[in-house]
Amino acid sequence: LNAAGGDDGLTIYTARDKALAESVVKDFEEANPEYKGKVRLLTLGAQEAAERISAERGRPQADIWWGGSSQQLDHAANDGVLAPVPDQVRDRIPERYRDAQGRWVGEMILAEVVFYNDQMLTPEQAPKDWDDLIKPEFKDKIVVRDVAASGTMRSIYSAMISRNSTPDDPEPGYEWLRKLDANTKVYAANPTDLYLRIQRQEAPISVWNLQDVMLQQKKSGAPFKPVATTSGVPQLVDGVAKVKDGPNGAAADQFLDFLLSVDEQKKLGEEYFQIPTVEGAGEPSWLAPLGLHEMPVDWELVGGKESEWIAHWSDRIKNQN
Amino acid sequence: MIPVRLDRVGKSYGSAAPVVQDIDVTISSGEFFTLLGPSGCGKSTTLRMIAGFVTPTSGRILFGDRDITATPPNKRGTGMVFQNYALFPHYDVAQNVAYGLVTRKVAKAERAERVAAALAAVGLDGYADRRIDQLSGGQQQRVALARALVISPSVLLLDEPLSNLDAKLREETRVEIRRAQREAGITSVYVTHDQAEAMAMSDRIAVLESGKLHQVGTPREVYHQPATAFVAKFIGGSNVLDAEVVEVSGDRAVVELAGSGAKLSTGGAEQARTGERVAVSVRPEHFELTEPGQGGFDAVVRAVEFTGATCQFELRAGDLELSVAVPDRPGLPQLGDDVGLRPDAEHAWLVRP
Amino acid sequence: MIPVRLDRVGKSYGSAAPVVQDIDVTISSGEFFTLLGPSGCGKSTTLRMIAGFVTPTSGRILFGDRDITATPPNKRGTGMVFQNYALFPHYDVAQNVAYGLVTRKVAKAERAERVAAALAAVGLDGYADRRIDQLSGGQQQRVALARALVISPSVLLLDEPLSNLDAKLREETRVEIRRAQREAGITSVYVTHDQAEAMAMSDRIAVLESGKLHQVGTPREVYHQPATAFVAKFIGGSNVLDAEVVEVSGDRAVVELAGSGAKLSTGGAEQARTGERVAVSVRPEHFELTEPGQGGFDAVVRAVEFTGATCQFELRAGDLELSVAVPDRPGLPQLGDDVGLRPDAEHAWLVRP
Amino acid sequence: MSAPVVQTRRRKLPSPDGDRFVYVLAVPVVLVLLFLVVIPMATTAVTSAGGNGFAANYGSLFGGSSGQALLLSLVSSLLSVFFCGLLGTLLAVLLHRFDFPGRRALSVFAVLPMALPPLIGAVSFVLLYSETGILPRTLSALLGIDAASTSVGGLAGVVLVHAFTMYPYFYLSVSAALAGMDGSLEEAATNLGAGRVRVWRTVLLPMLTPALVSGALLTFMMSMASFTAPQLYNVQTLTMEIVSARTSGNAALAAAQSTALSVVSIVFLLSMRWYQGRRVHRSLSKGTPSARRAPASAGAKFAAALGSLLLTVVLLAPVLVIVLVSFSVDGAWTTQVLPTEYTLDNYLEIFSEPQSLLPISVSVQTSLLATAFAIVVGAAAAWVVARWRKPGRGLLDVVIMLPWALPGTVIGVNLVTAFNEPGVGNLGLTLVGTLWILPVAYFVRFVPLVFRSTSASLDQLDPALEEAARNLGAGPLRVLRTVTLPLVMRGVLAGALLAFVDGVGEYVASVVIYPPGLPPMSVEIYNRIYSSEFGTAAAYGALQIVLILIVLAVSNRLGQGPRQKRSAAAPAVVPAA
Ligand SMILES: Nc1ncnc2c1ncn2[C@@H]1O[C@H](COP(=O)(O)OP(=O)(O)OP(=O)(O)O)[C@@H](O)[C@H]1O
Ligand SMILES: Nc1ncnc2c1ncn2[C@@H]1O[C@H](COP(=O)(O)OP(=O)(O)OP(=O)(O)O)[C@@H](O)[C@H]1O
Ligand SMILES: [Mg+2]
Ligand SMILES: [Mg+2]
Repeated sequence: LNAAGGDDGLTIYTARDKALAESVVKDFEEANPEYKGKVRLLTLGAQEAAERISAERGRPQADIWWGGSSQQLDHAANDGVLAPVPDQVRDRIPERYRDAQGRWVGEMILAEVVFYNDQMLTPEQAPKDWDDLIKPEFKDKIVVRDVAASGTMRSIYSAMISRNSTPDDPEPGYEWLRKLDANTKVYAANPTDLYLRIQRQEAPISVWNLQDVMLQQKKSGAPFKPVATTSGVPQLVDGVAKVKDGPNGAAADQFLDFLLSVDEQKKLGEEYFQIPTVEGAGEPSWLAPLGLHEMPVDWELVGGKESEWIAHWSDRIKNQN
Repeated sequence: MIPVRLDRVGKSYGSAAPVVQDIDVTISSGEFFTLLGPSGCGKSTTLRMIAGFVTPTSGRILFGDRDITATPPNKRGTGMVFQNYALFPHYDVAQNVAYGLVTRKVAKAERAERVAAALAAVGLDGYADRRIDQLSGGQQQRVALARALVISPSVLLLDEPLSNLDAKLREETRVEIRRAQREAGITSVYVTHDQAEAMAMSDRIAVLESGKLHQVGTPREVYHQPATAFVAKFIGGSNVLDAEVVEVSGDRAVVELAGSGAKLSTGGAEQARTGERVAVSVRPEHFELTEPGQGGFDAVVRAVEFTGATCQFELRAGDLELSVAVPDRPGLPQLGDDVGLRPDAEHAWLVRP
Repeated sequence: MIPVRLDRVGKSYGSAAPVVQDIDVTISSGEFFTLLGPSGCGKSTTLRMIAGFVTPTSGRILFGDRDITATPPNKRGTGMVFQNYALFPHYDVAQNVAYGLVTRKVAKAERAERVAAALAAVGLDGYADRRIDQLSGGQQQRVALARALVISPSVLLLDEPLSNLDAKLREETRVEIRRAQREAGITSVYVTHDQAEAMAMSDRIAVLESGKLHQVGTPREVYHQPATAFVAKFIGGSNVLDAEVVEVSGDRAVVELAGSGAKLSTGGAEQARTGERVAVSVRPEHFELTEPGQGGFDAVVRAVEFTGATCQFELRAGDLELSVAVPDRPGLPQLGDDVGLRPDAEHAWLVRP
Repeated sequence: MSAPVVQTRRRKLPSPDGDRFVYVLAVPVVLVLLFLVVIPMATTAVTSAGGNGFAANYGSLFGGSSGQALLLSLVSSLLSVFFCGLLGTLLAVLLHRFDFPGRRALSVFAVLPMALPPLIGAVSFVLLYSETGILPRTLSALLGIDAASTSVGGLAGVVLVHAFTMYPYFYLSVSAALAGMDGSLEEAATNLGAGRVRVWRTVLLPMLTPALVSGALLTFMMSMASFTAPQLYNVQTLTMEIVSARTSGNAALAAAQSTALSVVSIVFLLSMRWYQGRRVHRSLSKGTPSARRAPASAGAKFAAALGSLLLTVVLLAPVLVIVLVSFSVDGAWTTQVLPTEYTLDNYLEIFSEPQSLLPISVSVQTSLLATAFAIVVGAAAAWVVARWRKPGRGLLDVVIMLPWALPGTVIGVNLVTAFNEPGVGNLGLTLVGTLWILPVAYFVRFVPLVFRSTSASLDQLDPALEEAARNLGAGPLRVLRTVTLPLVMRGVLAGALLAFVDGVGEYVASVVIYPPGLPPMSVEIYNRIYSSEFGTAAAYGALQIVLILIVLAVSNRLGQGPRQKRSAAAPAVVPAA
């Protein structure tokens, strides 16, 4: 039982897929041989990463927090546990995809999509838009990853509320979710549970982020098919940040520089279905055929109201229709 | 009112020597029957076989005509006082005593009454609400007794129920047991180490040794006409003296004591033959102490013990070790004194060695 | 070889009446001291206070000059036989007995030897490897005794160590205890319910009742010169008769018995005054049975009990209940017979009522 | 109490009918707990006053959704206690009161479900009992019953998962208690005319109270703090609210809710303590009680064998599903009752990676270390609490149990906060970032298991045995070593077993504290699940199960050991010097 790690290594807390993270680290080490074998990856959920970094604030252990929603990253930034990323890295990211002060930057765009099991539904039978989800014909045809404990789901549901409501009156949005709840057959406990239930044909339709849907399809051959919803797909930002006073700030800068380089992002885009935020990385080749377009969402409003809305949904709507 | 019959009952644990062997005895209904024997001779085991906690490895047990060898304990209707009390620690005194009444569905009012009466009978009125761990050893034993008595079982099994009580209480409780037993005609099997108690209470006594039955008889028979040397020695610590039969007439014989050569007339000689080597039992209180040379033979005092009403003397006459008890009075011989001894021929008894 | 002093020791649980009150007694070194008293009178509590398991609520306990009231039990050097044995169930017989020797760091070879000797002394040779739960009650008790004896403690505390043994074994073990105790000069405190045993073994006896000390004295003193009516009744079941002092001369007095009007000369009258209402103790064996009208007063036989060497009679004379013991012999009176009674003035003793 | 002048000095000694040693031993125990439990956990209470403020945070608990969630938590926990008690006690009785061929093996497998790895365990319940699960599909295939009507969900599902995973808390403690039971009590009851049912109701179960209380406490607190099962079945318990509050960034509300959770658990603890303390549960029989040698009929034995076999198989089902998944091809099992394609690839993948056995070694080592420490402190604390004769022992009990009443994440976060920077509260120890933090967390979290189960055994022990040993000259430590410990060993072992197994499976706290590069097994399984390597995750799970199976078999041997050794006759064998 000896203490792990030395002084000159780089510690990354990541909520990314383990294989993805490992491949990036491998590339990084190849590009920067002085870090060979010195990068320590610690895989955990985004929420756990947030809590861990916050708890370690007195003597930070991590250099990089890689993978978190803009809300989580904002919260941490306001909590004072994040340091600004190097300017040249920040400048690669369009302003809308990062913190204004550069305390975190978006690494990729997470498109939130409706998808279905194409062994159960033909493309004709499948819903075409978000509003189709609340139609009576899809009663008990929908599985949803439980909302309150998932950053992704919170964002999707909040987006749905904001889409259907005015800023002062969320009631139409609630009404929409009420109908969705009525159509929802079961809430899955976690993503794995969600994939399993759809694969095992408990219900054909769900909503989730595009990257995971595509990864499932590619890696385990899951029969998942995303829908190009007519009203578009809400787009979230998933980011990366540098931990304030981390053990090895210089290495952190180097890593961020590498990660957010055009080449690396292109590669991730092709192999891991990421939609890069970095200017110049372009769109990955698989994206265009899906025919997605962004749904306009007032993320500012959503960020402020999310807690209230989701709490209301948990208390008043979930499982009650 | 049910006779209990042990039909050649035996019990052994594993491959070791049996702890109970071939016990064959019938206890009549309403009889007060006592098992007497040294520690470890199988008394508790026998009792536990009757109660149904130990399954005999051979033989049968019958209540009346019914073979109950395979009947579960709760269907046998016996009441037992356990040697280790086995009180329910999570119940208080009254609840312990009431237990058997509850299983018998006795109405609440009657139950309370009977519990109170049983506690009073063992001198524990006022202790009804006590926790068991707040009782002294003797008090616990009395709760165990009350718990068995209160249900008026058809067969009562008592495993040294008075061992931790003082003489006075023991006597009172003894009377109480006898009264309850007589009133309800309960067939009782009693285990005790106190011979006076066994003598006083029993209709019949069975003497056991190493799981074997030596004698079954009334207290007087067992005391005055022991069947074996073991019984003679065990009951009342009789002196068993080696002897040779010199002359037989009817049920009496004249024997010559080995060692001292003194002659003695004894009873119990129905089957004796002249010249046979036998043993003669003479009880400690059936000697008279005389001046040296005036008794049947002489002896020297090796130990004196005062036990209240009587004085116990350990004497040596040649090779013989004798114990003698005489009423306590001033002027008794002292340690080292020479004395004369006169055995009471009336009470001498011939036994198998 | 250490005297034990109880200096006004008391113990109470919560707010209830104290279970031991103000006991003040000194047990000399090497003395064999017995606590006698009815069940629940506080004997075990007293013993446990000496051993250090119960902390007195008042008073001090001294071993020699050393106040050990606050000394932890393992530093007191006492050996105790627990009333409930407290054998270690996870050790076999030999391991149980060896325990105290191991704590005393006795070498292995010597340990084995002493364990074997101790087991032999209580008649358990051959049981060394037995598990405790495979022993009979009496065998367990003997293991407990061996365990305490083997360490030759400086103070030996025995809480009814023989209650589950038969008379013969009890006597043998008694001798064994006495021998060990004398050899090593062990100060012993003994609790027993068997009065004969107490009489036979003790140098001195303390009689307790409800936690109070009634008398401390040699067996003969306690027996023949009881200090209180309780002692007289408790020890040997004496008849305590109400009487009025008629005449005093020295330590003797003539009293008139209440009810019968019979006159009797008694001892123990140092402090008696003429006309005082007193009580007189006459032991059951200090009556002579005569033909009706020939004794001091007449009585009718209400119960007869055969107890071996003697016969116990329960008699009624007017309002008086008397118990009388006479040697068993043919021709004794029967239930319902009228008899005459002659108290033995020599042994009558005046007691505080 | 009158105290003459001479006694004044002695009166200062704090020993009413007991021994100072209790208080001497209490010092290190209390220090360890203060240092590892009290100070770190105090953070939660402090945090709970932040955010919207103390009043608002706690006020929300008395109504609205949090209040309802609390109620739901309470109901599901009580139901879980009931069903776990039923299952665990029944199994313990079947396996320990009857002797039949295969009993030993069954008694090893009976505890195995405890080894169910947390996340994957939840999945296996879905695979078994959800609408698409094996059971409903089988029923629908065989009997044509609609799968939806036989699937389990909601509160019933939560209770099902809890019952299946937490019954060992009862099973182990009841087994230990049954072994130490005075058989003559049962005999006395039957002799007084009580039938089997009444004997159980009036004598055996009441005498098992300490064991049942121990199981009930552990189960109740565990259910209160359980998150996986409510999430799996969407039951809005307080833990769900806590996660939701945390996800929305309201740490103060989460802390307040966690505190409320533990307050409920502590109230339950105190009431159970009171209940248990009302009566005596150790045999007061004279002499050494012998276990009942139940002369069971062949029929009863057969029924017991069959019953325990069935029960064990049912309980083992989730474990078997994991093994099944580990041999099946990812994604190939969709609408079939059972997988159709099998493969060894999942295992080959694990064994071909050089690093893949590291998590196993991390988990085993840290859990072992934590268990060893938990045995020492837990057993010592149990003894101290049992023999404590002064006020304050309830408090001590609460302090030890507290970590069990809090959600694992809270423990993890608190430990990180406490041992991150050198400071007064941690004596300058910084454990964060080192592997040491894992054993510390496992210790803190699982010492209650050893403590409770030892307490239950101690309640059965006659203090006169300790007195006898003291009287024979043994010092307090020797008494503990030679008398107390051997006699409560079953309880200690049961607790240690639980601690070790739970340590190997611990995820929620581990993930917040594990050092980079050294993931414990549970984290590794989680990672693999999230990278969609479901098959290898199951294979990992299966490895963990096998590991724990080995541990169970070994400890089962250990538990039986002393009795067998005895037959090897040694003249004048003596207790360890
Ligand atoms: N924990 C307790 N709380 C209250 N009273 C108690 C407690 N323990 C014992 N007693 C009472 O104290 C008294 C003395 O008990 P102790 O055990 O000393 O009696 P004893 O003389 O040894 O009796 P025995 O001959 O029956 O063993 C008894 O009346 C008993 O009921
Ligand atoms: N489980 C057992 N295995 C082997 N032997 C046993 C077992 N139980 C009892 N014994 C032996 O059986 C014999 C008879 O025991 P039992 O209890 O019947 O004796 P007892 O006559 O009641 O003696 P005591 O007067 O000492 O109580 C004893 O020698 C005892 O050692
Ligand atoms: Mg017996
Ligand atoms: Mg006592």
